[in-house]
Amino acid sequence: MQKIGVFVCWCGSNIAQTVDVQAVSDALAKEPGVVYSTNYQYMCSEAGQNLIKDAVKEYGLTGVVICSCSPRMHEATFRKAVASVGLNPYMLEVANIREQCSWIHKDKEVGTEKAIILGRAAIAKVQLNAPLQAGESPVVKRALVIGGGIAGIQTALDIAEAGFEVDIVEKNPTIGGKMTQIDKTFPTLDCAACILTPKMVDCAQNEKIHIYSYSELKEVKGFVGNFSVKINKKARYVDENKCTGCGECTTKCPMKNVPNEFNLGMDNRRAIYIPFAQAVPKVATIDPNYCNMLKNGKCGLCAKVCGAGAIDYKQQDQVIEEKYGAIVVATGYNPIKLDKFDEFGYSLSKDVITSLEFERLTNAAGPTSGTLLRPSDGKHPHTIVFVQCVGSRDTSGCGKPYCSKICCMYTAKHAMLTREKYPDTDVYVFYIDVRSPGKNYDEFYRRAVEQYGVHYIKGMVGKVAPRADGKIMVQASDLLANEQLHIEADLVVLAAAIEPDKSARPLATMLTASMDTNDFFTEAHAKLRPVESPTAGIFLSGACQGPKDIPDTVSQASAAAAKVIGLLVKDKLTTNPCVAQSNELMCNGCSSCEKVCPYGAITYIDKEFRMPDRTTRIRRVASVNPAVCQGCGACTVACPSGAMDLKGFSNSQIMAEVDAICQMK
Amino acid sequence: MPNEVKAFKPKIVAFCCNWCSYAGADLAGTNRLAYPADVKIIRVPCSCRVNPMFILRAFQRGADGVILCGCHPGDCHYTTGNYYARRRMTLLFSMLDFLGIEKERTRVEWVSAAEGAKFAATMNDFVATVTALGENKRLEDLRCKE
Amino acid sequence: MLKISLANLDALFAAIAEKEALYIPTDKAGQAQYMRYENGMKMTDALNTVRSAKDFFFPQTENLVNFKVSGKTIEIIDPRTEHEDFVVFGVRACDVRSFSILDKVFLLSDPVDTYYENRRKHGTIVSMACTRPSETCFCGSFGIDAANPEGDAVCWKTEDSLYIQAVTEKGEALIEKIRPVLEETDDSAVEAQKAATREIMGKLPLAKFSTEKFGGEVLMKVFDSEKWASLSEACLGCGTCTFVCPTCQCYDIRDYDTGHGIQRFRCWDSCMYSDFTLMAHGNSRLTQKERFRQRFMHKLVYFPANNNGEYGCVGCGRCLSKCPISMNIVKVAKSLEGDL
Amino acid sequence: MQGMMLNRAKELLSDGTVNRVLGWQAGEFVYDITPAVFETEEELDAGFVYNGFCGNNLSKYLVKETLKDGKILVFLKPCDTYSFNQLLTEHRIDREKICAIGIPCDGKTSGEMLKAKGISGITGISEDADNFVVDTIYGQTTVAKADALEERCKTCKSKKHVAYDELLGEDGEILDSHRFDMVAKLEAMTPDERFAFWREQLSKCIRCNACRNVCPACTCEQCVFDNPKSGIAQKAAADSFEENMFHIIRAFHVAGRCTDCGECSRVCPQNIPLHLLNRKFIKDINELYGDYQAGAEVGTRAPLTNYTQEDVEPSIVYHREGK
Amino acid sequence: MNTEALIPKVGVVTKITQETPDVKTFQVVGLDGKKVFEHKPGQCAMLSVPGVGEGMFSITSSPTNTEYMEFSIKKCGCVTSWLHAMEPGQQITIRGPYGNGFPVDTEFKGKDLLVIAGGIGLAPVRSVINYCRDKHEDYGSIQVIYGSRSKDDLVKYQEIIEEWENDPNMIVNLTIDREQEGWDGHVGFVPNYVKELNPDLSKTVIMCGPPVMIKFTLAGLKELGFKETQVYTTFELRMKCGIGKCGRCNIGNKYVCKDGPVFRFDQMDELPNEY
Repeated sequence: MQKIGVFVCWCGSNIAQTVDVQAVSDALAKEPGVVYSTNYQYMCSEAGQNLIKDAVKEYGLTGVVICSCSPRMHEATFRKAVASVGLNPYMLEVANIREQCSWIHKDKEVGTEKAIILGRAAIAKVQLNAPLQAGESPVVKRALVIGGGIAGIQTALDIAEAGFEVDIVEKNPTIGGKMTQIDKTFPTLDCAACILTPKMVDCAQNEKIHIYSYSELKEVKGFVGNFSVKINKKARYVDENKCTGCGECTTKCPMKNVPNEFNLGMDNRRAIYIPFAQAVPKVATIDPNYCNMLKNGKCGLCAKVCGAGAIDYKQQDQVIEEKYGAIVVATGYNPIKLDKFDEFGYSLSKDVITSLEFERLTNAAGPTSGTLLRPSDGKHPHTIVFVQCVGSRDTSGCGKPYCSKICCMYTAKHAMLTREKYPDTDVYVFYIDVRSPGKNYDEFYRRAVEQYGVHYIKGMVGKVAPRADGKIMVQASDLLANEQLHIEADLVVLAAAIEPDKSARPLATMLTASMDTNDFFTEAHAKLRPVESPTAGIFLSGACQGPKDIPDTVSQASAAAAKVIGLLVKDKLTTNPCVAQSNELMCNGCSSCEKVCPYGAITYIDKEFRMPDRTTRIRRVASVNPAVCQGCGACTVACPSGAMDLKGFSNSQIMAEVDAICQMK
Repeated sequence: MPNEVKAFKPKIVAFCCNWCSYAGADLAGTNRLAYPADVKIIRVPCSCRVNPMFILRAFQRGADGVILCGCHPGDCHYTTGNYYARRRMTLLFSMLDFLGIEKERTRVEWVSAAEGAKFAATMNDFVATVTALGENKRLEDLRCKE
Repeated sequence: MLKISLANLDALFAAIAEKEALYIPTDKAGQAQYMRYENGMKMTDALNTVRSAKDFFFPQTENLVNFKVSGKTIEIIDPRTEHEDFVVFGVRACDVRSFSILDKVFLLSDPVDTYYENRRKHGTIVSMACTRPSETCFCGSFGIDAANPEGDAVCWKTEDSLYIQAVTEKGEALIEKIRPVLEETDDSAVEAQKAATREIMGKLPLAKFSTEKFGGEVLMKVFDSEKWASLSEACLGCGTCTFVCPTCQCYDIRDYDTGHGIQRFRCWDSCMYSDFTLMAHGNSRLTQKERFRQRFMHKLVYFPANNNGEYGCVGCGRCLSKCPISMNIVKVAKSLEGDL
Repeated sequence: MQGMMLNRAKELLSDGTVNRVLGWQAGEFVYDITPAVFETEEELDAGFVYNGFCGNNLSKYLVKETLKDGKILVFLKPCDTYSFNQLLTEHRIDREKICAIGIPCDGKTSGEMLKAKGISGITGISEDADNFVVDTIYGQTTVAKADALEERCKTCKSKKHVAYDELLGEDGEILDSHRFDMVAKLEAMTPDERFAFWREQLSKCIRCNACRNVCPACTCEQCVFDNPKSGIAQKAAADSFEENMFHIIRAFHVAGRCTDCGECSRVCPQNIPLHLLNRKFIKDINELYGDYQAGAEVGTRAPLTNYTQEDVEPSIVYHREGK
Repeated sequence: MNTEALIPKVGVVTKITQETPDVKTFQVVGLDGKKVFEHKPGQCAMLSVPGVGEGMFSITSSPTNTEYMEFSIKKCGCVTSWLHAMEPGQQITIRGPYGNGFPVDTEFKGKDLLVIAGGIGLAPVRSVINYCRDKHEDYGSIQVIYGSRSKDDLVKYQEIIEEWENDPNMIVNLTIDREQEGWDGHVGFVPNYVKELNPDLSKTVIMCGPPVMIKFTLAGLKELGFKETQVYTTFELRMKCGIGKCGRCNIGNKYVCKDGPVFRFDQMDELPNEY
């Protein structure tokens, strides 16, 4: 039984006008456990707060009920007040008699009666309140960024800038990501490499940043502020510390016909390779699928030519364990595979290419050294057709239901650049809609149409059919002119939809971070917490959260960094005390709660119990990590045995409120 | 008024999630949008906190209607809470209907923090529906009646 | 001996119901149960009701006392009103005997349970002789004559008539009230039926079943038997056996807050439930084996030890047909008697 | 079949694969079978039985049996295997300690079912392919098996075993069982009729807890109805509300986890068709969220611990006339 | 005997004394300010807080106290928590007395008594002690061996040191489990202390305390040469409804509510070990 004080606020006349505050405080004084009940003009004022504090001291109150405005308004104020005189702040409840009573009822009798009932419910709840302590958990001052593309790089640089250690895990031999493959960037048309590679170098040189390239995550345990991560550093058979990146080996290796993924397979590299000239780290990697020495034990040429003695055919995968306070996911995207889109002839002709391949064909470091040549015969194309929305906004099931967002702009860029460099080329763009919101985007697109004479045609391409003579027949409909078009093209460029990297889903499982049905990571709140995962301590950067162009990616990357810095700057995290709690004696270990927890806050432990008949028994029971639980209560209802309860909103507290409200009196 | 039958005033329990619907109810208050005093709100962190036991308990103790309000699907503060609540309540309400208990006595409504007007309108409508149904006699505990 | 033709049974029931509340076993919701008689209600053909007739005197829940609490004061209210007179019609011999067993607990052992007493005083038992006992019947093992039951008045149902005879004053008073619908007859038909029933009883599979080896004198021997473990192994710990049993009378007392007062009520409890003996000091019967043993020890050993050898079982066979795992007093007794 | 089972059980006992056998033990009257754990071949010879009356679903016993040392052999009828999988999914039993043998089942009956046909004084029962021949002290009666089966067997959902280590006899198929017909019939009634139906049925409840204690989905360490701290603990249904409450909450707690084994209705001493409540949930789940059979596979996510963004709104209940 | 066995009377808690951190003593009288009923030493009463439940408690005060009844109650469950939270003036309900009580008028007459208690186990035996003190002409000497976890956990400490220790007819031996500042008395567990003190074999023993203490003390007493027929204990914690009908309190065929709660150990030999 608590000793409860009731404090009814007039809120000037806001409450007192339609609620007889005196009658309310008198009626509530008679409730069991109430030892003091009063009313005052402004409870939230300093004088009002003092009134509360004094009563707590004088009457030795163990529970306080404030009948006032919404708890969303002043609960924190009142909790602070009672805490200042030694009462646990969670021994206070607010009955909302302003927003939910005096302001909506005109009749004073009605308002007064309702206020009394709301007060009773709060009293009934306080009877069952228990003092709660906000827990604390230490914060490891180190962040992990998964993915070394522009998103990961920007996030890492910003975090490092703030003075915290950051590790980047990149599955490829170099950081840089998709942006390294892009030629120019819209809407300013500056060269991607020129703006990206300095950032890559910054990363490599920043002493706060450690890059684990050619590495992947193996295991993640722990929770916000205190993750333990195992990173698998794949064997690259080259000692990173010794390799000088001279590239001698990559010219001597006899295995010459390895498809070069950097150029999307449009040319070849060797079995030992450095992805591109500005790679970071600039060290060679041996591709074990092609290296004769690794496969058959014959060759060893690279070791012979390596002056630094960096080649190590015996190198093994290495598992690194590290602790982090925060994890940023920046796993990026990939264009979808186009094998389901035969109507566009991607697999039928070398001259039907994706936009990313087009980037490589126009890039000075690409397979054609920047000259736009047809992949099939190396001739200049004179008619180029760009097809938009290939696999995007596709509800047929073959593609993706969403808009890939970046295609409109890069296609405009491609069309414009082609017309600029090769004015004799006819450029057609088939589109459903042109989406160009963004600073200077629409101007950019209009320039393509108006200044560069790109033929923008609203309509879908029905069929792309390569002809024996090397021409590609493009059948399409012009919706505005309402006519069928047949274009003889030399090159067809498909704006393939983009999708999250395949590594994202297993990663999400490891991180207990939620994903949507398209495998994009879900943000904690679509509007208000766009760079956080619902799982505390996991942050989202770049296209892993949804399709993004570079400016958006970089802003989100910096935003995620800001959130991470905000977390790492704390020495300890104060945890929400209103969290779920499992009564191990009653828990069945059935996993129902774990399945509905959006935060991965519930784990299972095998615990030994003494049975009533004095034997012992090991049972699997749920255990809630209070640092991770956010207190939604989903688990409490999923739990059939009632072992799971929510502090501050316990089953018995809510039922006491129900009883008090329904009680006939 | 000696012979006048006292008008039936239903007892309505409204469970409101802290982040959307409770805030929506506050907004209704701020905008002075009236709804009957028969509605009493219980604040819960999320619609998924509402156990079917609470709803039955309310009826046991004399409630004539129970309404659950939460964030719109997709907007849950805890991302997924209202999705679970949606399934649970759908099945529970269907079961109550199966037992012959008036299904109109239970309702789920998604009310955002900005929808003060919707909150008031929902409550007005629900109170009217329950008033029309009259006293809850099928899911009552006679001991709790006076 | 009085009789009434079966075709006229409605008239008999109506005559009783006119004077007192009448309960008869009838078919309702797919099974035989006692219901308050309403016009046109037919008596069941089933051998017996699923629930025993003990409810009439020891209902599953009953309000003992009410409290009104305000501030620091308590007001105690006895919720009882004078119980109406009632007649329970068609009680089988086994169930009639169960009342005398319940009497030993509630009436004959200090202090008297006034709730039980109140109902018992106002109830008149009209029993019904059996004609078609079942293989699960073993009332004979406890000296009960299914052909000639005890009760305030006894009935015999033949193919065409119902014969009735008063046994006690209460029974005579009842028959007096309904005398107009009855006609006088000799008892030859009844005697013939008794003989026939007794012959059938002798042929029942459990006719030879006996519990006579059990009693207070073998208390420790039975208690310490190693067979309890395997006998109780499959027990689900449900209360079916205890709740269908006409002689089980364990109860719990609980408080219920109605929102406008406290009701203290008594409800049936079962020694098979794991929390039954959970009391201030902990739980004295921790395993299902101990709880299972308690139930049968009580019926076969403790009760006779305290009641001149009378067993706490009437052989109605309900637990034989209703136990979810078909474990019952017959199996237990047969299994244990070998050790004695 | 009984012979095959007995032989296999003895083999596995004698070669040390298992140290106990969970099966059925003969009783007094052919039909009163008790689940039992046999530890020796002698015990098996003395009491092991498998016939048309072995209705008990043995899977729940594994919860306590797998806490003991050693491996136990269990015989599982097709429908029992669903419960078995569900218990595995919920980590309630230890698969390592179980040797599961699937056995065929052509439907079970019980003494109660025969008695409901007016048969009394049973002294012996024999069975052929289609009939039970019942000897009673009042004469002999023949009952068609199809007629005498438990309701759950008449609407059997599956003769297919979804889990076993070995199988005796042939495996069957998943059946199109019309098991929801009665639910549909109730749905088609008016609310008043449904209310009357359930009041009549549930008012018979004596709160013996047999339905709960036999239920393979009810394996809670402590049931909310037994826990004074839950706020809803009750021992007897002191009011019709509590009868409703108990059965609604029980059905809700097993919703999506109930395999529809029908044990609840089989054991109810008051013959309340409790399985209809569970089937109502199953039917709703199937219709609203896609077909789901609890226990069909190990490790599936129960419908109530799952969701899709496109799930129907609770208001569908107002619009589904007759459902 | 009360004819309405299950309907309680209203009692008023007139005084509450904090005995130890978790034990309080409650003085209870009827609405008329007098004792609600008379009792024998060792008998119990059913106290209840309506809405919370009933609980059986031994009556700590002696029947010779004509003004009120006392209950020393340890906080351990729902009902006791509510009792502990009460303020004087609060009404509760009370029914009783229940149980057989100690055989003060028969077997104890003229005997030297040895009372052994542990912790809250003093509550039931205090009524015997004070009864026999008040009627000292009928009894021999009284020796009390009482132990608790610490000095602060000794129930009725003031009474013990102020009254009992000054009673020429009494010997009081106190012990606590562990050394404690401000305690110069004996330290050690009760069973060992009993053996150390080696009491006279002629004494009649009354024992109450936690089960472990009972077990080892009984064994110790037997070692010293005491017979089971000399030793009494009380099982009042096994009482539930108080009238021997609810079906819980039986140990074998004996009902603690009616045949007990006071048993002589030789009686227990004939009963199953279910206590």
